[in-house]
Amino acid sequence: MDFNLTEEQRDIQKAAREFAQGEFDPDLTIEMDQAGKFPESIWKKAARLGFIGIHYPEEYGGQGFGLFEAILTVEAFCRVDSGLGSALCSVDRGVEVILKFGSDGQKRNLLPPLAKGEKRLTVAFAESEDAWGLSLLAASAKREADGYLLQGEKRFVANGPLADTFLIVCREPKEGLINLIVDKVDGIEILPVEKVGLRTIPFGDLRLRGVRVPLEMRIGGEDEGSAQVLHFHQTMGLKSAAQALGMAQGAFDRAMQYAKQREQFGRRLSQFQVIRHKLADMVVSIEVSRWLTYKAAAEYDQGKNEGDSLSIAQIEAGRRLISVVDEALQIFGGYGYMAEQEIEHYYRDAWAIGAELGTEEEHKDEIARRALGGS
Amino acid sequence: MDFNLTEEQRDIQKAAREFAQGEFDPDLTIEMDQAGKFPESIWKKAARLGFIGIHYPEEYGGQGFGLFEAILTVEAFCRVDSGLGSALCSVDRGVEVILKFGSDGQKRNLLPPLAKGEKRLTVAFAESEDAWGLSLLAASAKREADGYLLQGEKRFVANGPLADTFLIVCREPKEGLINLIVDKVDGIEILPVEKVGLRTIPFGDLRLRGVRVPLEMRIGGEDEGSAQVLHFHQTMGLKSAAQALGMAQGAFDRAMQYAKQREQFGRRLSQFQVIRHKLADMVVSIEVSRWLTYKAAAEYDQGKNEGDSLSIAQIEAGRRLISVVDEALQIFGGYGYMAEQEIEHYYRDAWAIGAELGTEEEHKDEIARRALGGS
Amino acid sequence: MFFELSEAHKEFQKRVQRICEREVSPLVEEYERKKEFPLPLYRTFGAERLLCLRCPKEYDGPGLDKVSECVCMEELNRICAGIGAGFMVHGGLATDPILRFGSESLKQTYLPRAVRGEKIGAFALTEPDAGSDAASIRTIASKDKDGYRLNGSKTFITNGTICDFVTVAAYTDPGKRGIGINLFVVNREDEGFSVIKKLRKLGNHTSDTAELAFDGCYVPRERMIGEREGGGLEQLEETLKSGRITYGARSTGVGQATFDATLSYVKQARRHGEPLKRSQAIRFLLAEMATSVEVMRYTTYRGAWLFDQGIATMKDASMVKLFCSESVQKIVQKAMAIQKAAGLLMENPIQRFLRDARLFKIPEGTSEVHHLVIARELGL
Amino acid sequence: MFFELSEAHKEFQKRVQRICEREVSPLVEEYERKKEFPLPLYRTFGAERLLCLRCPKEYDGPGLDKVSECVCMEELNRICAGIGAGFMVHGGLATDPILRFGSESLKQTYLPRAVRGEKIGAFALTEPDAGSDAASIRTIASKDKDGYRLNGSKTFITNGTICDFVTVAAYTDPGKRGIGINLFVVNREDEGFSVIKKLRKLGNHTSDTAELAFDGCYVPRERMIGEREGGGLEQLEETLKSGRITYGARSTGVGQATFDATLSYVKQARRHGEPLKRSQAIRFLLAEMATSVEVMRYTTYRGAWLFDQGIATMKDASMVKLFCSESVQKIVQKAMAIQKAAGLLMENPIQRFLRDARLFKIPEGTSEVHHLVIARELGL
Repeated sequence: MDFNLTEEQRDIQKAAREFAQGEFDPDLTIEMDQAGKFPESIWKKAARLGFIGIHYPEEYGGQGFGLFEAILTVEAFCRVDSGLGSALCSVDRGVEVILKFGSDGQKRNLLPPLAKGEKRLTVAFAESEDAWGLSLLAASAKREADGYLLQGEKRFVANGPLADTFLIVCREPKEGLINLIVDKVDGIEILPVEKVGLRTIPFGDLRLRGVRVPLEMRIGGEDEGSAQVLHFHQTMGLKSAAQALGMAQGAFDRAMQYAKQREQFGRRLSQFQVIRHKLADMVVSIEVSRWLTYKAAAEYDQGKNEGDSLSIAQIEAGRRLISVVDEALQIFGGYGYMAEQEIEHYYRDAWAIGAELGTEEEHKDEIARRALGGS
Repeated sequence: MDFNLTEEQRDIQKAAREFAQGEFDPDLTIEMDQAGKFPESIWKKAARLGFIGIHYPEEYGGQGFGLFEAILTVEAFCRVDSGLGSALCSVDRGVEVILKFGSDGQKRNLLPPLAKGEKRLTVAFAESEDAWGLSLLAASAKREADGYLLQGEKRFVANGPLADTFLIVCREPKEGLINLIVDKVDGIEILPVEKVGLRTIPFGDLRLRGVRVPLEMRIGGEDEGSAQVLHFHQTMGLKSAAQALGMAQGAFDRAMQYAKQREQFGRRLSQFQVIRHKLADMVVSIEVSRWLTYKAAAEYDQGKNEGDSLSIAQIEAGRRLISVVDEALQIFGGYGYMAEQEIEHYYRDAWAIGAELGTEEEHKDEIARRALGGS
Repeated sequence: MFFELSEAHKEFQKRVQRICEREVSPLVEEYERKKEFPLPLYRTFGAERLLCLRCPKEYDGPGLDKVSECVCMEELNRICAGIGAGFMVHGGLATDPILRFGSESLKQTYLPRAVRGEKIGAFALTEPDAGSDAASIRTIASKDKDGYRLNGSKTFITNGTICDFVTVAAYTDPGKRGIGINLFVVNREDEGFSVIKKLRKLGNHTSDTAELAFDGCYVPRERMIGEREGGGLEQLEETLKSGRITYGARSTGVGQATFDATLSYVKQARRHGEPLKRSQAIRFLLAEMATSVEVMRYTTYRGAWLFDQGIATMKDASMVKLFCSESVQKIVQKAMAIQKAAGLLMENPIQRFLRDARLFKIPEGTSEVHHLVIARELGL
Repeated sequence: MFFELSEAHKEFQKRVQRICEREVSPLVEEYERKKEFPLPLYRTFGAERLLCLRCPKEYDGPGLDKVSECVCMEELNRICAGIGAGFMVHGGLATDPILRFGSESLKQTYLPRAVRGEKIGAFALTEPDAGSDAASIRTIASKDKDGYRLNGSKTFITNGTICDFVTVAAYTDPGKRGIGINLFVVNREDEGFSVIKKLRKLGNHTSDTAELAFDGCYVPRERMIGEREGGGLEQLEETLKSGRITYGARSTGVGQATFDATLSYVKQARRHGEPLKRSQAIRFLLAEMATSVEVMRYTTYRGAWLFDQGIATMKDASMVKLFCSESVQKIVQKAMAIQKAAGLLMENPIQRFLRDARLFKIPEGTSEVHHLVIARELGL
């Protein structure tokens, strides 16, 4: 058993951290969060340095690393800023579906521009708050001679207003659930939706009004849509856990710094046992998140994704993030509640990434199913 | 990063588990717990099979493995029974002090009989509820021509009534805090103390009335007592975390089995979401305990014991054990509260091992000190 | 609006405290060790008219209200939860159905002697295969001549080995699942009634818990509670509603005792040579315990008051039981966390409070059942 | 003993509900978006005599009790916590010291117009370097002619940009740390008083929060509250004691609103195609939320009742604030966990309840401070 990063992994982690520290200005992050702006120029730079395509194969413009290394950059980015860090992780949403199920042609078309920061990809899967109810999806693809005709609506599309390309799961009468790669074209209407956190990643609802999609844009075979969506949720769950881990660490860093400098009752906050213990509790929480997330990522790269690791990482990373961010804000006191402090958007972003991590009910249903079956 | 046990480690784990499953009879365990009896014959067998000295060097009759492998057997034993498993882990209490600080002669005298199951060792450190207050220790050793003369009292001595040899920390006016190896001789009076859990490991208070100890029984040099006690607490903390992990797993096993068979409202308990989620929560808790404990053990064997890992493992293993055992008992309902079910002593044993794990306050003080220093 | 015990209730509370201190405290250690209920206490408490508090004067009772019962139960459980359990069952579950739904002759036969502590009552609903799911009890009362013949077994019965009579739930119509139930009063000497065994438990050692068997046990018609076959369900609901509120008082009592013991410990203990009370972490725990006990207490009083007004719903009762029995767990767990090794010693009452309070999440509806009862009443 | 609102209180509650529904509800969305307090509401609520509830009739107030104030605050916060914050400060912290400790002339000058909503009050204690530690405020009132000259800055001041007068804490004797404090009433138009900036916050967007500066601001002697120099500390304690109980009502209000919204959501939502309400896990969460709201509500009423009797201690007030402001966190967090993605949308009030309630653990003593206050009163 070995709990150490390789030297290469430590270098990646360091590079990602230094990049983010160099680019994410605290005042800028607060401004972009309030305005709900995506960090265009930082994204381009991150792509140029190879951070976006880190786990794409080299032949498609990537760095050829595993998801584990991608996770390390996600964590490092979100530690430096929850909003900007998450924005950088959101530009190739769904790419794992292409990586695993896409044809060579699809990869050649899509991956290089994503890696170069020229295009943004996202997924449009959910149609209602019942995000997991795939069996109820109503968006339809009608097979025609030279392609498909799409009708329907999609909700909660992260980065929807900014994406160039969408992965859209829909139901074809004969082919079942299929995933289509759909470029932003006429007939796709995007309605921006205001949300409370991760405002650097704008949400949108999608209306598909007779969108025509060429045949070769179907990913994989017939009826493979469900498996692809599941794969998206698994890999995204892992990334979200890493985002949560990074955010928790970032909130801790800030609380610790503040506690060392703020004085009350003639002493620095960091001299009060109650504050010290809050910080210690955060350390514990972050370590719990970290090792469960790393374990899930390591297993994933080893091809083991059948166990509980991923569900457990998501449950714990979500719980721990909320408690860390909440206590961090509390250490800041009144200042923490004010939008002048970064911790204010960390708090909102924590709840937003919490939604990405799925509900505890669903994860526990899964864990129990694995342990008990139907019995 | 690698989260897999080696094949050899898996074999050890399996052997320990099979041994315990073969030897620990549920009716016997309940009976021994109620009577407060130590499992003499099982201990002898465990020693014969090499489980007791697993991490002693081969030259002293051990198996030459690391603490990690010892931890795996502790976990396996306590999973099969919290009380008997813990009893087997308690027979060489303090041996790590000998292993690290003892002279070759001391090792040659002590380790082989421990490994063979011929002798039991324990420590007598605390003198009050303030178990950590080393600076206040009053037990005195007076240096005489050919040895030391001991006076004083010690409390909470685990296995005190059964031990053949004690490590006793005491204060010598010139030498400071020193640890002495003291055989059970006249002048050592042991008063048994009734306690609520881990009743297979009897507690005792020790009275030392002018006990003479030869010079060569001092472990290490002058004033090394504190470092040795600290080393005991660290290694013991690790073992206790493994005991807690094993107990949690054992409580889960039993709750799961019961839930699969017990019917209420015309369905098996395991078909109710609320019960399934309790079991899922236990799975999460056990995994948290497991990986933090393994990480601390792996780091320890690599010589890294300066960080937070050990404190974190102890905090989480303790918290998780209590919640797992509590919910397990709840799944058993009224039956869980009755002494006919093993879970009843798991519940009491969980609190008893919780005391071994140290208080959260102290661990958090430590973590905060490492993070903040005095600032 | 008057959010406090009345003067009369406060007087009563002081009286109960005095009696508990004088009569109960000295017995606790001995009987905890013997794992027996201190039987003489029935006569003592009977003489003080502290057993069946809501029993009216016409049956020799003090005719007090539910709030008084809760005040008494809190004080008693503060000293010893096991003894509290026996008295709770005797003065509540066992006699309530007779008091509220029994015939005049049943009342005259059982209540005055129960009030005086001359006859001890038990209550038998739970069975080996019917815990939370009371509808699935299998004890059957088959018509026989002018009465019924009971067959079945009951478990976890408080006062089981010491009782003189037991109020038993059985199906008069097993075809009507959950409905065709009636309550019967069985006397200890009735043929076919037997105590199978006394049960050993995690805590509440001074309470007497047993498994009972009814083997063709004949009970005359007059000892069925109420007139109508199938009338038992409603009687059970009403009886349990009251009992659930009592758990608020038991929890408050154990919570208060735990807090008191922990506060005195913290005031004198040292850690690392420093007074323990200087630790903010410890101060926090004490502040939370104190707050929790206050909130539990008044939550219980409110539930009892609603009951006295006749307007307490099952939801109200479930909320009191759920909130208080869960809150007291946190209190005892905090106390254990503070004391650690010292808390484990049998001479330290903290470990007893832990073991005793652990029970409260289980009987008269587990916490899980109460969650679901509340949810159902919310329209879910 | 009467553990319920009186009929008069219930009537009052209904009246407040009607007014909130009619006057407040329609404004919430718009002003939340604009991040402004809906100023016209001061006149509306003034006309209804719902602003300074404990102000007696001689100053044009309704002369109600603390329980009524809590009833009103609960209903208002149920609709919108930000608006509730403004009214709480105006009718509590800003005017309480005048009402309870001010001279007759101060009362006549400020109270009737505050009651009618013609003049809006603020309360300025907190400073950039003095939050929980009020004794370390640096604002100084130096004697000057027949009055005092105030120098210092204040932050997190509710109603800061919209107030007409502000009750300010300052040292008259900086040598007496924590003791030499007095309260002064400063008028908006007083020279040397200025609003530095309006503050943006996580929540409570409709409440107006600002940083204030006092730059040689002259206040005549008559506008010092009370006669004695150094009398401010006690006035602050009494004012905060009342305010802390009000947080119980605010928490209950937001808790109830969150529960209501979640219950209706759960009743109609589906997951995996199944009605969400069939999930036991979800039913459990709703049962816990409902129980918690009930307990918070009556814990608050009890605190308010003790206050009305004149027997509420600081420990009582701290317990109410600590218990309720912590309990509401669990409620909003459960609601968010149930709704997940849907809960994030700005059109969904759940996220507002989350942001608004998060504040409650901070002002008028953080949760940490209240733990320590309670521990101190326990003799630790």
